[in-house]
Amino acid sequence: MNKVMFFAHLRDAVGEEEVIVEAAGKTVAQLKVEIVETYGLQKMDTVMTAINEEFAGNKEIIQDGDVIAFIPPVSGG
Amino acid sequence: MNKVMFFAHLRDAVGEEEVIVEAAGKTVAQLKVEIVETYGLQKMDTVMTAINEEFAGNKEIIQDGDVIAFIPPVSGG
Amino acid sequence: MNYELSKEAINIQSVIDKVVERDAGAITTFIGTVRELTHGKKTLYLVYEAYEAMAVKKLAQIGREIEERWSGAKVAITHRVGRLDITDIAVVIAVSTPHRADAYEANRYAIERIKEIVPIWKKEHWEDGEEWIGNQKETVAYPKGQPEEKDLHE
Amino acid sequence: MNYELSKEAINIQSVIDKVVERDAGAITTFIGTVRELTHGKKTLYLVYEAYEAMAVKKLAQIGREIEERWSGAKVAITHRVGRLDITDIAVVIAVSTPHRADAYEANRYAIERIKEIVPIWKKEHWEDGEEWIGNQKETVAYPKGQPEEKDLHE
Repeated sequence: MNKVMFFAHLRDAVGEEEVIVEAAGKTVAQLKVEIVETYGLQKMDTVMTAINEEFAGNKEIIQDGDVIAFIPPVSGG
Repeated sequence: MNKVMFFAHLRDAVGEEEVIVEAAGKTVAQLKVEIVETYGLQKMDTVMTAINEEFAGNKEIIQDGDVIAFIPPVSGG
Repeated sequence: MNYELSKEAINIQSVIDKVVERDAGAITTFIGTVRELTHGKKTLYLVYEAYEAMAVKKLAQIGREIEERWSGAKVAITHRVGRLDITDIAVVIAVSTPHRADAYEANRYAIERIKEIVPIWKKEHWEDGEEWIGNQKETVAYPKGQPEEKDLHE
Repeated sequence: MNYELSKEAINIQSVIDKVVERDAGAITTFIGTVRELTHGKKTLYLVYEAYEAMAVKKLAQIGREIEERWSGAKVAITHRVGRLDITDIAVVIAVSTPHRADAYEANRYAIERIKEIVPIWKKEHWEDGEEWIGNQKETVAYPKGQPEEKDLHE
Protein backbone atom coordinates (compact mmCIF):
# COMPACT_ATOMS: atom_id res chain seq x y z
CA MET A 1 0.00 0.00 0.00
CA ASN A 2 1.15 3.56 -0.67
CA LYS A 3 0.21 6.88 0.82
CA VAL A 4 -0.18 9.64 -1.79
CA MET A 5 -0.12 13.25 -0.59
CA PHE A 6 -1.43 16.37 -2.34
CA PHE A 7 -0.61 20.01 -1.65
CA ALA A 8 -1.82 23.52 -2.45
CA HIS A 9 -4.05 23.86 -5.52
CA LEU A 10 -3.60 20.19 -6.32
CA ARG A 11 -5.11 19.27 -2.97
CA ASP A 12 -8.00 21.63 -3.65
CA ALA A 13 -8.55 20.01 -7.06
CA VAL A 14 -8.37 16.47 -5.70
CA GLY A 15 -10.40 17.31 -2.62
CA GLU A 16 -8.21 15.16 -0.37
CA GLU A 17 -4.97 15.76 1.57
CA GLU A 18 -3.93 12.16 1.10
CA VAL A 19 -5.21 8.88 -0.25
CA ILE A 20 -4.07 5.26 0.03
CA VAL A 21 -3.48 3.43 -3.23
CA GLU A 22 -1.78 0.26 -4.42
CA ALA A 23 1.09 1.60 -6.52
CA ALA A 24 3.93 -0.90 -6.01
CA GLY A 25 5.60 -1.77 -9.31
CA LYS A 26 4.17 1.22 -11.16
CA THR A 27 6.25 4.13 -12.38
CA VAL A 28 5.64 7.66 -11.17
CA ALA A 29 4.35 8.47 -14.67
CA GLN A 30 1.81 5.63 -14.52
CA LEU A 31 0.57 6.76 -11.11
CA LYS A 32 0.19 10.31 -12.41
CA VAL A 33 -2.00 9.12 -15.30
CA GLU A 34 -4.20 7.21 -12.84
CA ILE A 35 -4.52 10.22 -10.56
CA VAL A 36 -5.41 12.51 -13.45
CA GLU A 37 -8.13 10.09 -14.58
CA THR A 38 -9.51 9.33 -11.12
CA TYR A 39 -9.86 12.98 -10.09
CA GLY A 40 -10.56 14.51 -13.49
CA LEU A 41 -7.46 16.75 -13.33
CA GLN A 42 -6.37 18.67 -16.40
CA LYS A 43 -2.74 17.66 -16.36
CA MET A 44 0.20 17.24 -13.99
CA ASP A 45 2.99 18.48 -16.24
CA THR A 46 4.11 21.16 -13.82
CA VAL A 47 3.85 18.89 -10.79
CA MET A 48 7.00 17.42 -9.24
CA THR A 49 6.99 14.14 -7.38
CA ALA A 50 8.67 13.13 -4.16
CA ILE A 51 9.13 9.56 -2.98
CA ASN A 52 9.86 9.35 0.74
CA GLU A 53 10.61 13.09 0.88
CA GLU A 54 13.11 13.08 -2.00
CA PHE A 55 12.42 14.25 -5.55
CA ALA A 56 11.88 11.40 -8.00
CA GLY A 57 11.72 11.25 -11.79
CA ASN A 58 8.77 10.06 -13.86
CA LYS A 59 10.52 6.77 -14.63
CA GLU A 60 11.16 5.79 -11.04
CA ILE A 61 9.39 2.62 -9.91
CA ILE A 62 7.34 2.81 -6.74
CA GLN A 63 8.00 0.24 -4.01
CA ASP A 64 5.46 -1.06 -1.54
CA GLY A 65 5.28 1.30 1.43
CA ASP A 66 6.75 4.31 -0.39
CA VAL A 67 5.15 7.62 0.48
CA ILE A 68 4.40 9.59 -2.68
CA ALA A 69 3.90 13.36 -2.62
CA PHE A 70 2.80 15.43 -5.59
CA ILE A 71 4.36 18.85 -5.43
CA PRO A 72 2.98 21.72 -7.51
CA PRO A 73 5.37 24.55 -8.38
CA VAL A 74 6.57 25.89 -5.06
CA SER A 75 6.16 29.49 -3.94
CA GLY A 76 7.99 29.87 -0.66
CA GLY A 77 10.49 32.58 0.15
CA MET B 1 42.47 81.19 10.62
CA ASN B 2 41.88 77.56 9.79
CA LYS B 3 41.42 74.49 11.94
CA VAL B 4 43.33 71.47 10.62
CA MET B 5 42.31 68.03 11.90
CA PHE B 6 44.30 64.78 11.89
CA PHE B 7 43.02 61.22 12.27
CA ALA B 8 44.26 57.70 12.94
CA HIS B 9 47.96 57.08 12.22
CA LEU B 10 48.34 60.60 10.88
CA ARG B 11 47.26 62.01 14.26
CA ASP B 12 49.75 59.69 15.97
CA ALA B 13 52.52 60.91 13.64
CA VAL B 14 51.65 64.58 14.08
CA GLY B 15 51.05 64.22 17.80
CA GLU B 16 48.01 66.53 17.71
CA GLU B 17 44.31 66.04 17.05
CA GLU B 18 44.03 69.49 15.58
CA VAL B 19 46.05 72.62 15.03
CA ILE B 20 45.20 76.18 14.01
CA VAL B 21 47.04 77.58 11.01
CA GLU B 22 46.73 80.48 8.60
CA ALA B 23 45.96 78.76 5.31
CA ALA B 24 43.61 81.16 3.49
CA GLY B 25 44.61 81.54 -0.16
CA LYS B 26 46.77 78.43 -0.18
CA THR B 27 45.90 75.31 -2.14
CA VAL B 28 45.38 71.99 -0.39
CA ALA B 29 48.63 70.79 -1.99
CA GLN B 30 50.55 73.74 -0.53
CA LEU B 31 49.14 73.12 2.93
CA LYS B 32 50.11 69.44 2.67
CA VAL B 33 53.71 70.36 1.87
CA GLU B 34 53.82 72.66 4.90
CA ILE B 35 52.37 69.98 7.17
CA VAL B 36 54.85 67.37 5.92
CA GLU B 37 57.74 69.76 6.62
CA THR B 38 56.47 71.00 9.97
CA TYR B 39 55.88 67.55 11.42
CA GLY B 40 58.58 65.61 9.59
CA LEU B 41 56.07 63.28 7.92
CA GLN B 42 57.21 60.95 5.17
CA LYS B 43 54.53 61.80 2.63
CA MET B 44 50.80 62.39 2.35
CA ASP B 45 50.16 60.75 -1.01
CA THR B 46 47.57 58.36 0.34
CA VAL B 47 45.87 61.00 2.44
CA MET B 48 42.58 62.51 1.32
CA THR B 49 41.53 65.99 2.29
CA ALA B 50 38.17 67.33 3.40
CA ILE B 51 37.21 70.98 3.52
CA ASN B 52 34.18 71.63 5.72
CA GLU B 53 33.36 67.91 5.78
CA GLU B 54 33.45 67.44 2.01
CA PHE B 55 36.26 65.87 0.02
CA ALA B 56 38.45 68.40 -1.76
CA GLY B 57 41.10 68.12 -4.46
CA ASN B 58 44.73 69.15 -4.15
CA LYS B 59 44.12 72.23 -6.29
CA GLU B 60 41.28 73.60 -4.21
CA ILE B 61 41.98 76.97 -2.60
CA ILE B 62 41.38 77.28 1.11
CA GLN B 63 39.20 80.13 2.35
CA ASP B 64 39.50 81.84 5.70
CA GLY B 65 37.54 79.87 8.30
CA ASP B 66 37.52 76.61 6.35
CA VAL B 67 37.98 73.51 8.47
CA ILE B 68 40.53 71.20 6.89
CA ALA B 69 40.69 67.49 7.73
CA PHE B 70 43.38 65.12 6.54
CA ILE B 71 41.91 61.68 6.03
CA PRO B 72 44.21 58.64 5.79
CA PRO B 73 42.87 55.60 3.89
CA VAL B 74 39.69 54.67 5.69
CA SER B 75 39.07 51.26 7.24
CA GLY B 76 35.50 51.21 8.47
CA GLY B 77 32.96 48.51 7.70
CA MET C 1 18.07 23.29 14.42
CA ASN C 2 19.60 25.63 11.79
CA TYR C 3 16.72 24.82 9.40
CA GLU C 4 13.23 25.34 10.69
CA LEU C 5 9.63 26.03 9.89
CA SER C 6 7.87 28.28 12.36
CA LYS C 7 4.20 28.77 13.13
CA GLU C 8 5.10 31.86 15.22
CA ALA C 9 6.63 35.18 14.19
CA ILE C 10 10.32 34.75 13.33
CA ASN C 11 12.85 36.40 15.62
CA ILE C 12 15.55 37.69 13.27
CA GLN C 13 18.23 37.89 15.94
CA SER C 14 17.80 34.24 16.92
CA VAL C 15 18.43 33.17 13.32
CA ILE C 16 21.53 35.37 13.12
CA ASP C 17 22.83 33.98 16.42
CA LYS C 18 23.08 30.53 14.85
CA VAL C 19 25.72 31.64 12.34
CA VAL C 20 27.93 33.89 14.50
CA GLU C 21 31.52 32.66 14.31
CA ARG C 22 34.78 33.97 15.76
CA ASP C 23 36.40 33.68 12.34
CA ALA C 24 33.53 35.00 10.26
CA GLY C 25 33.71 38.72 9.61
CA ALA C 26 30.57 39.02 7.51
CA ILE C 27 26.98 38.02 8.08
CA THR C 28 24.26 38.69 5.54
CA THR C 29 20.59 38.20 6.13
CA PHE C 30 17.72 38.07 3.72
CA ILE C 31 14.33 38.90 5.19
CA GLY C 32 11.36 38.24 2.95
CA THR C 33 8.29 40.19 4.01
CA VAL C 34 4.71 40.20 2.83
CA ARG C 35 4.28 42.99 0.32
CA GLU C 36 0.98 44.81 0.01
CA LEU C 37 1.03 45.40 -3.74
CA THR C 38 2.06 42.87 -6.38
CA HIS C 39 1.50 43.90 -9.99
CA GLY C 40 -0.83 46.58 -8.68
CA LYS C 41 -3.07 44.11 -6.86
CA LYS C 42 -3.63 44.62 -3.13
CA THR C 43 -2.92 41.63 -0.93
CA LEU C 44 -4.92 41.39 2.33
CA TYR C 45 -2.98 38.48 3.81
CA LEU C 46 -1.17 35.29 2.85
CA VAL C 47 -1.23 31.71 3.99
CA TYR C 48 1.91 29.59 3.68
CA GLU C 49 1.59 25.82 3.68
CA ALA C 50 4.46 23.33 3.64
CA TYR C 51 5.21 19.66 3.24
CA GLU C 52 6.94 20.08 6.53
CA ALA C 53 9.30 17.13 6.87
CA MET C 54 10.53 17.43 3.30
CA ALA C 55 10.77 21.23 3.48
CA VAL C 56 13.13 21.06 6.46
CA LYS C 57 15.23 18.44 4.64
CA LYS C 58 15.45 20.62 1.54
CA LEU C 59 16.43 23.69 3.56
CA ALA C 60 19.22 21.61 5.11
CA GLN C 61 20.27 20.45 1.65
CA ILE C 62 20.58 24.06 0.54
CA GLY C 63 22.75 24.73 3.59
CA ARG C 64 25.04 21.84 2.69
CA GLU C 65 25.28 23.00 -0.90
CA ILE C 66 26.37 26.41 0.33
CA GLU C 67 28.93 25.03 2.78
CA GLU C 68 30.47 22.98 -0.02
CA ARG C 69 30.58 25.87 -2.43
CA TRP C 70 31.68 28.71 -0.14
CA SER C 71 34.44 27.69 2.22
CA GLY C 72 33.80 28.40 5.87
CA ALA C 73 30.17 29.41 5.34
CA LYS C 74 27.55 28.82 8.04
CA VAL C 75 23.86 28.94 7.22
CA ALA C 76 20.56 29.18 9.10
CA ILE C 77 17.10 29.45 7.54
CA THR C 78 13.70 29.78 9.17
CA HIS C 79 10.52 29.87 7.08
CA ARG C 80 7.16 30.86 8.47
CA VAL C 81 4.01 28.83 7.85
CA GLY C 82 0.38 29.75 8.46
CA ARG C 83 -1.33 33.13 8.07
CA LEU C 84 0.79 36.26 7.53
CA ASP C 85 -0.25 39.88 7.33
CA ILE C 86 1.36 42.72 5.36
CA THR C 87 4.99 43.37 6.46
CA ASP C 88 5.11 40.08 8.40
CA ILE C 89 8.29 38.11 7.88
CA ALA C 90 7.97 35.01 5.68
CA VAL C 91 11.59 33.89 5.69
CA VAL C 92 14.93 34.76 7.28
CA ILE C 93 18.17 33.50 5.77
CA ALA C 94 21.41 34.16 7.66
CA VAL C 95 24.82 33.33 6.19
CA SER C 96 28.21 33.98 7.75
CA THR C 97 31.47 33.74 5.86
CA PRO C 98 35.03 34.88 6.49
CA HIS C 99 34.84 37.34 3.58
CA ARG C 100 31.97 39.58 2.61
CA ALA C 101 31.60 38.87 -1.11
CA ASP C 102 30.83 35.25 -0.28
CA ALA C 103 28.21 36.20 2.30
CA TYR C 104 26.17 38.04 -0.33
CA GLU C 105 26.53 35.41 -3.02
CA ALA C 106 25.79 32.48 -0.76
CA ASN C 107 22.73 34.19 0.68
CA ARG C 108 21.40 34.99 -2.77
CA TYR C 109 21.93 31.38 -3.75
CA ALA C 110 19.86 30.26 -0.77
CA ILE C 111 16.77 32.31 -1.64
CA GLU C 112 16.90 31.26 -5.29
CA ARG C 113 17.14 27.60 -4.30
CA ILE C 114 14.26 27.94 -1.83
CA LYS C 115 12.11 29.13 -4.70
CA GLU C 116 13.15 26.08 -6.74
CA ILE C 117 13.13 23.07 -4.47
CA VAL C 118 11.55 23.67 -1.07
CA PRO C 119 7.96 22.40 -0.87
CA ILE C 120 6.27 25.50 0.52
CA TRP C 121 3.29 27.20 -1.09
CA LYS C 122 1.78 30.61 -0.73
CA LYS C 123 -1.92 31.41 -1.05
CA GLU C 124 -2.66 35.07 -1.65
CA HIS C 125 -5.89 36.54 -0.39
CA TRP C 126 -7.25 39.68 -2.05
CA GLU C 127 -10.52 41.51 -1.56
CA ASP C 128 -12.02 39.75 -4.56
CA GLY C 129 -10.59 36.26 -4.22
CA GLU C 130 -7.69 34.00 -3.36
CA GLU C 131 -5.18 31.90 -5.28
CA TRP C 132 -2.31 29.52 -4.74
CA ILE C 133 0.79 31.10 -6.20
CA GLY C 134 3.23 28.91 -8.09
CA ASN C 135 6.03 29.03 -10.58
CA GLN C 136 7.29 32.29 -9.13
CA LYS C 137 10.48 32.02 -11.10
CA GLU C 138 8.42 31.99 -14.28
CA THR C 139 10.57 29.29 -15.73
CA VAL C 140 9.08 26.47 -17.75
CA ALA C 141 7.45 23.64 -15.88
CA TYR C 142 8.99 20.24 -15.18
CA PRO C 143 8.13 18.17 -18.25
CA LYS C 144 9.86 15.17 -16.68
CA GLY C 145 7.94 15.59 -13.43
CA GLN C 146 11.03 16.63 -11.50
CA PRO C 147 13.52 19.44 -11.06
CA GLU C 148 16.91 19.20 -12.69
CA GLU C 149 19.18 16.26 -11.98
CA LYS C 150 21.23 18.17 -9.40
CA ASP C 151 18.13 18.68 -7.29
CA LEU C 152 17.35 15.01 -6.98
CA HIS C 153 20.09 13.93 -4.64
CA GLU C 154 21.40 15.51 -1.51
CA MET D 1 18.25 59.12 11.94
CA ASN D 2 18.77 56.42 9.29
CA TYR D 3 22.53 57.07 9.35
CA GLU D 4 24.23 56.87 12.70
CA LEU D 5 27.42 56.26 14.60
CA SER D 6 26.96 54.41 17.87
CA LYS D 7 29.13 54.17 20.95
CA GLU D 8 26.91 51.34 22.24
CA ALA D 9 26.30 47.85 20.87
CA ILE D 10 24.17 48.01 17.74
CA ASN D 11 20.69 46.53 17.92
CA ILE D 12 20.19 44.84 14.54
CA GLN D 13 16.40 44.83 14.73
CA SER D 14 16.26 48.58 15.30
CA VAL D 15 18.25 49.19 12.09
CA ILE D 16 15.98 46.84 10.15
CA ASP D 17 12.87 48.54 11.52
CA LYS D 18 13.92 51.77 9.80
CA VAL D 19 13.56 50.24 6.32
CA VAL D 20 10.38 48.17 6.70
CA GLU D 21 7.89 49.20 4.01
CA ARG D 22 4.45 47.89 3.04
CA ASP D 23 5.55 47.67 -0.59
CA ALA D 24 9.02 46.26 -0.03
CA GLY D 25 9.14 42.49 -0.18
CA ALA D 26 12.85 42.09 0.44
CA ILE D 27 15.19 43.34 3.14
CA THR D 28 18.86 42.49 3.18
CA THR D 29 21.22 43.22 6.01
CA PHE D 30 24.97 43.18 6.14
CA ILE D 31 26.44 42.71 9.59
CA GLY D 32 30.17 43.23 9.86
CA THR D 33 31.65 41.56 12.94
CA VAL D 34 35.10 41.57 14.48
CA ARG D 35 36.96 38.48 13.27
CA GLU D 36 39.50 36.82 15.50
CA LEU D 37 41.95 35.75 12.79
CA THR D 38 43.08 37.88 9.87
CA HIS D 39 45.86 36.45 7.71
CA GLY D 40 46.58 34.03 10.58
CA LYS D 41 47.14 36.81 13.09
CA LYS D 42 45.05 36.80 16.26
CA THR D 43 43.18 40.00 17.01
CA LEU D 44 42.50 40.75 20.69
CA TYR D 45 40.21 43.74 20.12
CA LEU D 46 39.67 46.69 17.84
CA VAL D 47 39.13 50.39 18.26
CA TYR D 48 37.10 52.31 15.67
CA GLU D 49 37.54 56.04 15.40
CA ALA D 50 35.56 58.38 13.16
CA TYR D 51 35.47 61.94 11.91
CA GLU D 52 31.96 61.84 13.22
CA ALA D 53 30.11 64.71 11.55
CA MET D 54 31.59 63.91 8.16
CA ALA D 55 31.11 60.16 8.57
CA VAL D 56 27.37 60.58 9.14
CA LYS D 57 27.16 62.86 6.09
CA LYS D 58 28.97 60.32 3.94
CA LEU D 59 26.72 57.47 5.13
CA ALA D 60 23.72 59.60 4.16
CA GLN D 61 25.32 60.28 0.78
CA ILE D 62 25.66 56.54 0.18
CA GLY D 63 21.98 56.14 1.05
CA ARG D 64 21.02 58.80 -1.49
CA GLU D 65 23.19 57.18 -4.15
CA ILE D 66 21.37 53.90 -3.56
CA GLU D 67 17.92 55.46 -3.64
CA GLU D 68 18.77 57.07 -6.97
CA ARG D 69 20.16 53.89 -8.46
CA TRP D 70 17.67 51.31 -7.16
CA SER D 71 14.10 52.49 -7.42
CA GLY D 72 12.08 52.26 -4.24
CA ALA D 73 15.09 51.36 -2.07
CA LYS D 74 15.22 52.41 1.59
CA VAL D 75 18.52 52.38 3.47
CA ALA D 76 19.69 52.54 7.10
CA ILE D 77 23.28 52.25 8.31
CA THR D 78 24.70 52.26 11.82
CA HIS D 79 28.46 52.06 12.42
CA ARG D 80 29.96 51.40 15.81
CA VAL D 81 32.82 53.48 17.24
CA GLY D 82 35.06 52.81 20.24
CA ARG D 83 36.41 49.49 21.50
CA LEU D 84 35.04 46.24 20.06
CA ASP D 85 35.78 42.66 21.06
CA ILE D 86 35.76 39.53 18.90
CA THR D 87 32.31 38.86 17.34
CA ASP D 88 31.07 42.35 18.27
CA ILE D 89 29.15 44.09 15.52
CA ALA D 90 31.02 46.90 13.74
CA VAL D 91 28.39 47.85 11.17
CA VAL D 92 24.82 47.04 10.22
CA ILE D 93 23.47 47.97 6.78
CA ALA D 94 19.79 47.37 6.08
CA VAL D 95 18.28 47.85 2.62
CA SER D 96 14.70 47.23 1.57
CA THR D 97 13.56 47.08 -2.03
CA PRO D 98 10.44 45.86 -3.81
CA HIS D 99 12.43 43.05 -5.50
CA ARG D 100 15.08 40.86 -4.00
CA ALA D 101 17.88 41.11 -6.57
CA ASP D 102 18.07 44.85 -5.91
CA ALA D 103 18.24 44.35 -2.15
CA TYR D 104 21.43 42.29 -2.47
CA GLU D 105 23.08 44.55 -5.02
CA ALA D 106 22.26 47.77 -3.22
CA ASN D 107 23.46 46.40 0.10
CA ARG D 108 26.73 45.25 -1.44
CA TYR D 109 27.17 48.68 -2.96
CA ALA D 110 26.77 50.27 0.48
CA ILE D 111 29.54 48.28 2.17
CA GLU D 112 31.94 48.85 -0.73
CA ARG D 113 31.27 52.59 -0.61
CA ILE D 114 31.73 52.68 3.16
CA LYS D 115 35.19 51.25 2.65
CA GLU D 116 35.94 53.97 0.10
CA ILE D 117 34.58 57.24 1.38
CA VAL D 118 33.44 57.15 5.01
CA PRO D 119 36.04 58.60 7.41
CA ILE D 120 36.19 55.77 9.93
CA TRP D 121 39.39 54.02 10.96
CA LYS D 122 40.11 50.74 12.67
CA LYS D 123 43.03 50.10 15.00
CA GLU D 124 43.80 46.42 15.49
CA HIS D 125 45.29 45.26 18.76
CA TRP D 126 47.24 42.01 18.83
CA GLU D 127 49.24 40.39 21.61
CA ASP D 128 52.45 41.84 20.20
CA GLY D 129 51.33 45.27 19.04
CA GLU D 130 48.74 47.50 17.48
CA GLU D 131 48.25 49.21 14.15
CA TRP D 132 45.88 51.52 12.33
CA ILE D 133 44.47 49.63 9.36
CA GLY D 134 44.05 51.44 6.07
CA ASN D 135 43.61 50.88 2.40
CA GLN D 136 41.55 47.75 3.02
CA LYS D 137 40.50 47.66 -0.57
CA GLU D 138 44.15 47.41 -1.58
CA THR D 139 43.61 49.84 -4.39
CA VAL D 140 46.17 52.46 -5.24
CA ALA D 141 46.29 55.53 -3.10
CA TYR D 142 44.87 58.90 -4.01
CA PRO D 143 47.65 60.62 -5.92
CA LYS D 144 45.47 63.71 -6.26
CA GLY D 145 44.69 63.73 -2.58
CA GLN D 146 41.05 62.82 -3.08
CA PRO D 147 38.78 60.00 -4.13
CA GLU D 148 37.35 59.96 -7.64
CA GLU D 149 35.33 62.87 -8.92
CA LYS D 150 31.99 61.22 -8.18
CA ASP D 151 32.89 61.07 -4.51
CA LEU D 152 33.42 64.77 -4.18
CA HIS D 153 29.90 66.03 -4.39
CA GLU D 154 26.75 64.84 -2.75
